[in-house]
Amino acid sequence: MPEMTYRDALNLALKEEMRRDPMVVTWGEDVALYEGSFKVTRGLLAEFGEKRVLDTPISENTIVGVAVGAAMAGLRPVAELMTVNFALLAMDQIINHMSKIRYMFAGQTHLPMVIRAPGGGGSQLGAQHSQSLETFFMHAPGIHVAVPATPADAKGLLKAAIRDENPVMFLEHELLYNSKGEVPEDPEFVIPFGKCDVKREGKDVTIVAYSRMTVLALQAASELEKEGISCEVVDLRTLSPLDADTFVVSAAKTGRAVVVEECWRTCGLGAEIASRIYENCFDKLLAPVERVSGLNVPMPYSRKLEKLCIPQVGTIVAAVKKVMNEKY
Amino acid sequence: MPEMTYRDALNLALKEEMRRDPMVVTWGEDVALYEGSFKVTRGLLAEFGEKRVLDTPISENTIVGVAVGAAMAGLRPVAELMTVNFALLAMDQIINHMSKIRYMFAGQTHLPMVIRAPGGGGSQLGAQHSQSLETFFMHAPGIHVAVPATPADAKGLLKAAIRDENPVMFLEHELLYNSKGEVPEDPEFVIPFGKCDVKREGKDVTIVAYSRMTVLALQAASELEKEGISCEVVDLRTLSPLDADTFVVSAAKTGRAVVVEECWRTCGLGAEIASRIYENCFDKLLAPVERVSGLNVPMPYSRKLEKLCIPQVGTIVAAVKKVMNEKY
Amino acid sequence: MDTKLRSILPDHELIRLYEQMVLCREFEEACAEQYTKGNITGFLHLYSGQEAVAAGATHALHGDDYVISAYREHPQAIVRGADPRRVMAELFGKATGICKGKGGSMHLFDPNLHFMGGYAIVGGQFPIATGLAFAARYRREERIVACFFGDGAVNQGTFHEGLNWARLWELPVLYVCENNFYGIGTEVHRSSALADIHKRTCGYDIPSERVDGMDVMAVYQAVKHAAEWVREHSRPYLIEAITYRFRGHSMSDPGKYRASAEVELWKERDPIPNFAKRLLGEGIAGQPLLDKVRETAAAQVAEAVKFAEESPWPDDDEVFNDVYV
Amino acid sequence: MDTKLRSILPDHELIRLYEQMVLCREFEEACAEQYTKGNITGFLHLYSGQEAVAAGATHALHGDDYVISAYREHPQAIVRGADPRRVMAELFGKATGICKGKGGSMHLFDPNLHFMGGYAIVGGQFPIATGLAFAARYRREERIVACFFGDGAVNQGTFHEGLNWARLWELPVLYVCENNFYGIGTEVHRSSALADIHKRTCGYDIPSERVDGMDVMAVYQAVKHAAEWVREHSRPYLIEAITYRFRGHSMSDPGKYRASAEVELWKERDPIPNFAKRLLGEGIAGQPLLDKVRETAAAQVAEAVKFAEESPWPDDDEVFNDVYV
Ligand SMILES: Cc1ncc(C[n+]2csc(CCOP(=O)(O)OP(=O)(O)O)c2C)c(N)n1
Ligand SMILES: Cc1ncc(C[n+]2csc(CCOP(=O)(O)OP(=O)(O)O)c2C)c(N)n1
Ligand SMILES: [Mg+2]
Ligand SMILES: [Mg+2]
Repeated sequence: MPEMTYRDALNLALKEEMRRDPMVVTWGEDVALYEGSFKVTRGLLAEFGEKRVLDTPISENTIVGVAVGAAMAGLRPVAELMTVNFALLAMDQIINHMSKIRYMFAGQTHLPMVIRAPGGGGSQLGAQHSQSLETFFMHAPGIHVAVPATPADAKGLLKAAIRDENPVMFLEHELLYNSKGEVPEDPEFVIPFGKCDVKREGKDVTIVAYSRMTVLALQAASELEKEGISCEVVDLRTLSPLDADTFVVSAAKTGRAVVVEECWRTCGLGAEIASRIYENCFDKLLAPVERVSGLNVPMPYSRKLEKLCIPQVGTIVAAVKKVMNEKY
Repeated sequence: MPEMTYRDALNLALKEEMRRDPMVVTWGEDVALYEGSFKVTRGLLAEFGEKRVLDTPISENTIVGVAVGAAMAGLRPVAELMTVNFALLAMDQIINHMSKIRYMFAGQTHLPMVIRAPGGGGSQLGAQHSQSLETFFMHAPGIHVAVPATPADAKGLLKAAIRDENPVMFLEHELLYNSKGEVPEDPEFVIPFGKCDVKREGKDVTIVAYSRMTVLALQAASELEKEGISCEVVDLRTLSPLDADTFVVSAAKTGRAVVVEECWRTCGLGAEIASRIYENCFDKLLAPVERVSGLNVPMPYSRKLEKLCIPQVGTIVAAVKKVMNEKY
Repeated sequence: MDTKLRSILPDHELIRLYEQMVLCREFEEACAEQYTKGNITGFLHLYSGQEAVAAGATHALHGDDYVISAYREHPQAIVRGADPRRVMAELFGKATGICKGKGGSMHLFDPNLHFMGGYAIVGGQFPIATGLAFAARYRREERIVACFFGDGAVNQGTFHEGLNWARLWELPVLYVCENNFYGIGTEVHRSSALADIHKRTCGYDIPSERVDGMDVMAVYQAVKHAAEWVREHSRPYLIEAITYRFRGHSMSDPGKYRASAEVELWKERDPIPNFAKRLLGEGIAGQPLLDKVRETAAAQVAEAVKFAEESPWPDDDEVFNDVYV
Repeated sequence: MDTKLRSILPDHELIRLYEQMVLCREFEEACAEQYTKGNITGFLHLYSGQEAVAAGATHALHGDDYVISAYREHPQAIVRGADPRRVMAELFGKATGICKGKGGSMHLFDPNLHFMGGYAIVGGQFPIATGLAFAARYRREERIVACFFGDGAVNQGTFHEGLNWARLWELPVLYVCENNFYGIGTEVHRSSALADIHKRTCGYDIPSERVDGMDVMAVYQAVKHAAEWVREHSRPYLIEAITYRFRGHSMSDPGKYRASAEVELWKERDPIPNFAKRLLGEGIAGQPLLDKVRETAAAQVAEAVKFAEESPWPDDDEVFNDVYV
C-alpha cells in the first residue's frame, strides 16, 4: 500500500469519485483556480474543468444552500467550507434546511451531498478560526458526520460520504493534512459509516476518540504501555451514525473509559459518549468516565495559552491514570 | 403577590428595566408597532417611543450584530429574535462574535446585551419552527443562557439578564406565555443567574429540568406522589452559568435522577447534566440516570406525531418508575 | 389595458386561469374555516387576494420548470397541479397528505410537479433556488427556476447572495417577488431602504420590472416574457408583482396595522371579480359559466375537506421514517 | 492631479501622512521577517501596498470616530495611534500585547483609540458597525463609524443587510471598501456580478464613489468629504478605494494567481515613493527629511520587535480570564 498524506488521500478520494460519477461536482471559496486554501482540491480544476470545479463568492450560507438545491435536483455536490468556523454563517442552510428537507417532505426527496470543512485548533489562528464544532452537527438529526483520523480513513470515509444518499458534514482536521499513512489503492475502498474502528486493542481502559484526538490517544496509549497500562483505543470515525455498540462493549470489557474531545467540554459530544457508556455499562464500570476536553473558553491566540486549551498527549495520559487509580 | 402570565411578567420586566435605565433599548422584527408576534413587547412603543423601541428588517444576523455593536458602545440592547429557530441565521454573530469578543479583546470591552428568543415545540409549527436549540448556546463559552419556567422566574431572570454585564441568550417557551403564576411586584426582584431552584422537595428521585420541562416535571411529581414516589424537582433556571452543585447534591441524596430536556437527545444538554451527576455521585447512584428527551428527528407537523417527539408528563412518570425499579 | 384577452390566450386557457384563481380562493377560505374549527392548527398563512400572481405566473411556466416558494404557498402548489385533497389532508396532518402530514401548511412539496417546496424560513429558498438552477444548467436542461418570495424576504442576506451568485454563474432563476406591502405588521418602506423592490437588482446587473399583481393577464404576460428571456440567456431576472393579501399575515393576526379603508380599496381590485368582468365584457364567458366555475371549485374544496376529515392519521412509526435514506 | 498638496493640508500634516505610511510598511515587512523566524505564527495578512488607504482615511476622521476593520488591520490600528510595540507583542502572543496576546494578528482592539476591532470572519464587522453607529446616534454623539472591508466581503449577506439597515435607520456609517482586486486567489470579477463595487449601493439609495487608493491625498480628500457628509446627514456613504496588496493574501500564500507583470505594474504605483516624489517636487520635504522618516520608522519597528521579544508570556491563569465579566 502506498504511503500518502491525509491531504492527498482526500484529494484522491475526490478524484476517484469524480471520475466514477459525472454527477459529482465541487465548489467553494478558492477551491478551483487556487486549488483550495489547504490544497485538498489540487488538480481538480485541471482534470475536471470549470463546469465541475467551481470557485464561489464568499457567501457561506449560499455555498451550502446551492448544494442543497443541486442535490435535490439529482447532482451529488461536494461543497467546501474553507473552514468549519464559517459553517456558523451557514447554520440556517445546514440545520434549518439540509438536515430537515427529507423529513419534512416525507421522503419525497433526499440530499446526496457533502460539506467538507477543515477545523480544529492548534495553529494559533485565534478565537474565530480555531473551533471544533462537531457537536453542533452531531446534535441535529438528519445529518451524517464523519471525522477521519488517518489518511486511509480520510479516503475511505470521503468516498463513502460522496456515495451516501444523505447529507454529510465531513470534518477534516487542519493539523492532520500533512500526516502520513498507508492508503489502499483500490478505488472501491470505501469505509462504511457507523462503524467504530478499534485502532488499538487493550484490556485496562477504553479510550474513545475521533479525528486528531485519536492520533493523540494512540500516542498516549503507547506511552502508557511502557508503564504497563493497556489501552484500547476506539476511533469513532463517524459521529452520526454513532456506533455506540463498539465502545460500549469495549468499556464493559475494560471497566474504565476516557473520552477525548477537542470541542468545548460543556455539552460536548464527550458527554454523550460518556452517557452511553454509563447507561449501558452501569454495573460494570470501575470508575467514572473521564472526559478530556477542550477548555470552556474561546481559543486564545498566544501559543502558550492555546496549548492549554486543547487536549494533549499528557492530559490523556493523566486522565487514564486517574481512572486507573480510582477504586470503588 | 399579583397573578400574571409569563408573557406579562416578561413585559413588566422589560418596562421596569427600560424605566430604570435609559441605555436599555429594544429591537426586533415587529416588536414595536405590532407589539411582538407573541405580544411580549406590548405597550413598549407607546411608553418609550420609537427611539428606544424599534422594528427591524428581516435580517437576523444583523439583529444580533447591531446589538453587539451597540453594547460595545455602551448601550444595553435587548434584541428579539422572533423565534429561536431564526438564531440559526445569526449563529455567526452569536458564536463567532458575541461569545468571543470580550475574550479575544482581553477584557477591554464587554457586551451587556440580551437576545430574547421564544422557542420550543408543541404548536404544530413544523420542522423549521419547533426547535429547542438551547444546547447550542450552552455549548459555547462566553454566553449566559436563561430558561425560565414560571412567570416569576421569567420576570426575575429577564431583569437579571438585562442587568448582566455579559451577553445573555434568554430563551422563552412559546407554550408558557399564557401560563399564570404569582409574580413579586418589587422592581428590585431580580433572580441571580447560576442558582437552580428546587421547585419541589422530595427524597426518592431527583428530576432535573428547565423551562417548560420543569412544568411537566412538577405535574409528573404530583402524579407520582399519589403512587408514593417522592420526587425532588430541580429547575435549572440558567444553563450558563450552570449550578451543578444543587442537582448533584440532590442526586446524591436521592440516589436516582431523571433529566428532562426538550431538545434532541443526542448531544443534548441532558447528557451534560447526566455526566455531571455520574462524575460527582458515582458511588451514590442506585440506577443509571434516565434521560427523557426530544426524539432525534426533525419535528413532524401532524399533531399525532408531534406529541411523540416532545417529552410528556407520561414519559416523565415512566422514566421515574424505571429508575425506581432498577436495582443494583 | 386595452389589449383584448383573446389576443393573448385562447378562451379555454383564459377560463382555466379564472378557474384556478377561484379554486385557490375557495381553498384558502375553506382553510380559514377549518382552522376556526380546530382541524388545522399551527401557522396558517392564507393567500386570498394574491391569486393573480400564482395563477398568472405558473401558467407562463413550462411544466418541468422548478417552482420554489415560502410558507404562503397552498395556491402555488395547487395551480401547479397538486391535488387539493392531498393539500387539505396535509393541513389536517393526515397520512394522505402531500407530505404524509409531516410537512404541514408551510412545507408542501411534490417533485412530480417540480414543486420544490414551501419553506418557512424567510429567505431560505434563495440558495436552494440557485442550486436547482445550477443543476438544470449543469445537465443542459431547458428548465428554469421560478422562485417566489415576499417583500419582507429581500432584506435577508440570502437574497443578496443569491442574486450575485445567479448572475455570476449565469443561472436561469426567475425571481418573483410578491410585494403585498407587508411583512407581518411591517410595511415595506419601514423595512427596506428602497421600497421599489425591482430596483434592488441594479447592483447585480440583473434586469427587473414591476407588474400589477392584481391583474392575472399582466402577471402572465410579464412572466411569460421574462421566463423566455431567462431560458434563452440563462441569466436571472426579477419581477416585482404588486399585490395585497386580504387577510391578516396568518390566522392569528387580526391585522390591525392596516386601515380598513386601505383593505377595502384593495378589495375593489380583487383579481377574481375583475377578471370575471373582463371575461364577461369580452364575451369569453357568460355568467352561467362563471357561476359553474365557482360551484365546481366549491365542490372540489368541500370534497377536499371531506377527504381530509376521513383520512387516517399517520402511524406512530412514521415518526422515525425519512430522517435518513 | 494638479492640485498642490499645500492647498489641501499644512506641511506637517503632509509629512505626518508620509511618516505613517512608512511606519506601516516597515512594520509589515518586519512582521514578515518575524514570521519567517517563527516568532509570529498563525495567519498573517500584510498590508504592504495599501498604506494610502489606512493613512489617508484615518487622517480624515475625527479622533473619536469609531473605526472597525477586518484581519488585515495592523496599519489601521497603528495609524489610529496604537503603539507598534504592543501590536508587535500581540503578534508574538506576549502578555504585553494590545490584547494580552489573546487576540493575535487578526484581532487588534483598543477602545481608547476607538479602534473597535479587527475581525477574522469576512463580513463580520458589518452588523457590528451598524450597532456602533446606532449607539452613537442614540446618544446624540457627533461621531461616525468608519467600516473597512475588502472586495471579497461584499458578497456576504451581512454587507447587504448592513447597507439596508444603515440607510433605513439613517445611521452614520462610512463604508470604506479596500478593493485590492482579490479575495485570496479569486479576482473580484470572478466573485462579484458587478465588479464596480461602489455601484452596488444603488439598490439602497446610498451615495458612493470610487477613489484611487494608491494616492494618499485622493483617499484623504474623498474620505474627508464623505465623512463630513455622513456626519451632517447621519446617513451611510460608501467609498471604494482601488488599491493593491504587494504580497500574497497571507504569509502562506505564494500568490501564483497573479502575473508578476501585474504585480510589477502596481508596484510602480507604490503609494509611498509616489507621495515622496510629490513632497520633494512641491518642496515640502527634502531627501534628508524623507530619509530620516524612514530611519525613525525602522528604529521604531526594531524597538517594537525587541519589546515583543523581551516581553513575558501570559500567565497560564490568563486562559480563564475574560470569558465572562
Ligand atoms: C428567518 C425568518 N425570520 C422571521 C420569520 C418570521 N416571519 C414569518 S413571515 C414573516 C414576514 C415575511 O414577509 P414577506 O416576505 O413580505 O411575505 P408575506 O408574509 O407578505 O407573504 C416573518 C418576519 C421567519 N419565518 N423566518
Ligand atoms: C466568513 C469567512 N469566510 C471565509 C474566510 C476565509 N477568508 C479569509 S480572507 C478571505 C478573502 C477576503 O478578501 P477581501 O475581502 O477582498 O479582503 P483582502 O484579503 O483582499 O484584504 C477569505 C475568503 C473568512 N475568514 N471568513
Ligand atoms: Mg409581504
Ligand atoms: Mg481583496
